[in-house]
Amino acid sequence: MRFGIVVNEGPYTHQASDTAYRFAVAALEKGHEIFRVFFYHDGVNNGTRYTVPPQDDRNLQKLWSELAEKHGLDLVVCIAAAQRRGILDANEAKRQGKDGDNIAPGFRISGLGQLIEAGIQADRLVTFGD
Amino acid sequence: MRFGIVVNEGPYTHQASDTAYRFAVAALEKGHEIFRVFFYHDGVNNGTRYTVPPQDDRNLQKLWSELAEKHGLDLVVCIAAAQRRGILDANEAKRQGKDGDNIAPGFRISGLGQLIEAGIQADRLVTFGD
Amino acid sequence: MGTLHTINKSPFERNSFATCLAHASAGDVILMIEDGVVGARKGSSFAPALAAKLSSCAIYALGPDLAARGMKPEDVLEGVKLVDYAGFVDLTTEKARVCAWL
Amino acid sequence: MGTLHTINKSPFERNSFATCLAHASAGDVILMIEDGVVGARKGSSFAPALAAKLSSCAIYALGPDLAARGMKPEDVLEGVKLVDYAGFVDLTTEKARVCAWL
Amino acid sequence: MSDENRKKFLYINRKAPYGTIYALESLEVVLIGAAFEQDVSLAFIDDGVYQLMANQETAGVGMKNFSKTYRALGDYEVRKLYVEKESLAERGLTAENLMPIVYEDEDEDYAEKPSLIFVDRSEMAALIQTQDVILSF
Amino acid sequence: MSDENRKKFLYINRKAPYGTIYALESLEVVLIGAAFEQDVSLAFIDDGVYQLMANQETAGVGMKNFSKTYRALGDYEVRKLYVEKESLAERGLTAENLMPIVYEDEDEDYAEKPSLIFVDRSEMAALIQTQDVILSF
Repeated sequence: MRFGIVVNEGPYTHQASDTAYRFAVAALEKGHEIFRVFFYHDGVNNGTRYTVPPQDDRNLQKLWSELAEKHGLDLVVCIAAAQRRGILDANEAKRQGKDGDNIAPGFRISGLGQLIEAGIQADRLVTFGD
Repeated sequence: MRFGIVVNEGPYTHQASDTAYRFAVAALEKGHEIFRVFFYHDGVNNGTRYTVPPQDDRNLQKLWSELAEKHGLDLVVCIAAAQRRGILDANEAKRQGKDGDNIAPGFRISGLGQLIEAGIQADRLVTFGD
Repeated sequence: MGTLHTINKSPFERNSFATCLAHASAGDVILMIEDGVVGARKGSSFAPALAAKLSSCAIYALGPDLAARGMKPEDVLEGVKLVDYAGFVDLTTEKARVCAWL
Repeated sequence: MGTLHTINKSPFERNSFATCLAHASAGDVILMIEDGVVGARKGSSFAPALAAKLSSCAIYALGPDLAARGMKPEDVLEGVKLVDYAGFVDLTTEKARVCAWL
Repeated sequence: MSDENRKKFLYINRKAPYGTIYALESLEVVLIGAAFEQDVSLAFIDDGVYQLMANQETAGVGMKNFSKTYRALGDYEVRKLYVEKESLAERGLTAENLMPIVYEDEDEDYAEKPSLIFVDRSEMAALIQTQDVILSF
Repeated sequence: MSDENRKKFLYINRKAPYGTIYALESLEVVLIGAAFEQDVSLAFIDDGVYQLMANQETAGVGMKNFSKTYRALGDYEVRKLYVEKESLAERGLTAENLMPIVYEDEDEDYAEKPSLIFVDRSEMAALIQTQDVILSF
């Protein structure tokens, strides 16, 4: 089956990103396809490469980035939510006149249409949030 | 009186930062002193200069930065919470081997001891959060 | 001097408001802010619990938060007083400590 | 095929769990995850409501979340089944849609 | 777009506005989603009914008042806003406390028709069973 | 430090661990705060009592198990952990479901004494009235 996954909360603060990650791994292990993981609301905070979690804790950004690389996942950060919360890629930084960017490898910034498209294209859309 | 203010949630997602800001303005207008504003949990996300809220909405980071400049406020972002959530100043970026930083003007990164000290030094500690 | 209890959660969504009421002592002040103000509405299923607490505590709601949620002063349970942010500051100074029920 | 309802909130903290139960139709599946698993405990004040729903819906709890909160399988209300993440994935494929009660 | 390619999208709104951003960001999805010409319904359950309150005044809290956007949804072909009666009653609210929200029916000479549909809990449960995609806020 | 300069700090914990970070980050404040030699109490109310559950096993959720830290609090002079009886009962829990948490009393030949103090709701309300600073999580 083809899944769409929605992550609505940032890493660490809520368990949503952890559960979504483990759900995604389990789905891939079962041979399912993941059409897209869409990060909305505070979920956009999963996509900053500036995080430095304690050494004895999991690094959720890295886990997502590595899973994306291994399985060719499409990790999309909502642009409107990202702007409110300070997540930028190089293009956005330039467009907004910011002096740097913080998007993590494997994540891309795009519009809310990508969420609707995931709803249309996926057999099941599964939401994790607060 | 001397106030300590604790902000536990990021801007926009919860109203906590808005309410704390308006409380701080009202306290200053009444002639009270604000010993420190401490940003904990997702509250650290108030301190990134990368935010670009919609033009017709308030810019909470700017509001805090400007209030701090006008009144000499001490805006402290918790270092442990900031590391988990990707808020860095130049020193931290260097120390952690990151290629940039995103701390906003008027905010500084420091330890949790600053929260305890605010509790000790302030006549009233007021918490805003989720 | 007693305690100022702030409650920023809807009593219909979370147990925080009920816990706040259960831990406020006689002579304390309770202030509803943010989504907590929806608990101030007269005629709701929560109103009797709030009304009962009025016999032992002063209860306030933050006016700007009521207005944002489409509530007028006359929609508020009788006995609940309104304050603005300046009044919120005053309440914190009048009590010995602030306890936030999140 | 019916609906898979996921609930990730404690029934003692929020109304989400009660709302989930009230909107799950006969033949639906309810899966407790994250803090929602504390609702699975036998002997709690919430257990009667959950037990009543077992007559019309299959109810599951995510085992890893139970373990994290110090709960063993024998602590769980009779009739509630445990799944792991792979079982969670299977439940989503067996029902026509997933409704998350946040 | 043929009906076969249309999916039924249900947006479930359960949180009050302003205290958290979910109401606003839900509305942003609905507006963008309208361009995809799916079969869209909105549900207002629990504190979500506060999103529809009339007379929202946000100057005092310094936040953007987005309540007028609900009244414009008809222009985006979003015309089915299901409001749960039990949620209103529990909060001491009635239909009269909500904004009037209407759409113009192009099939009936652009007559104004109400977009708010008041349903009880069992009807809301039945509505969920008819959907393809559910987005929760 | 003289008693006059000591303030009474109460940390109120009302959330279950792991579902949100508040329990962990509350503990981090308590540990740092211990160095300031204040008069510290912790309160566990509502779902906060789950923080003290015995046998927490987090390998399956991939998160750090920080429950052992509560058992080390005695070494940091944090020895008053108030647990609300009504909160336990509502959740079908008893004191036996919680971790044993003790401290060594240096005034009594390092005898082990319990740090958990079980109080009812009215006692918890009275405790709040005696505090200088309240931090809520």
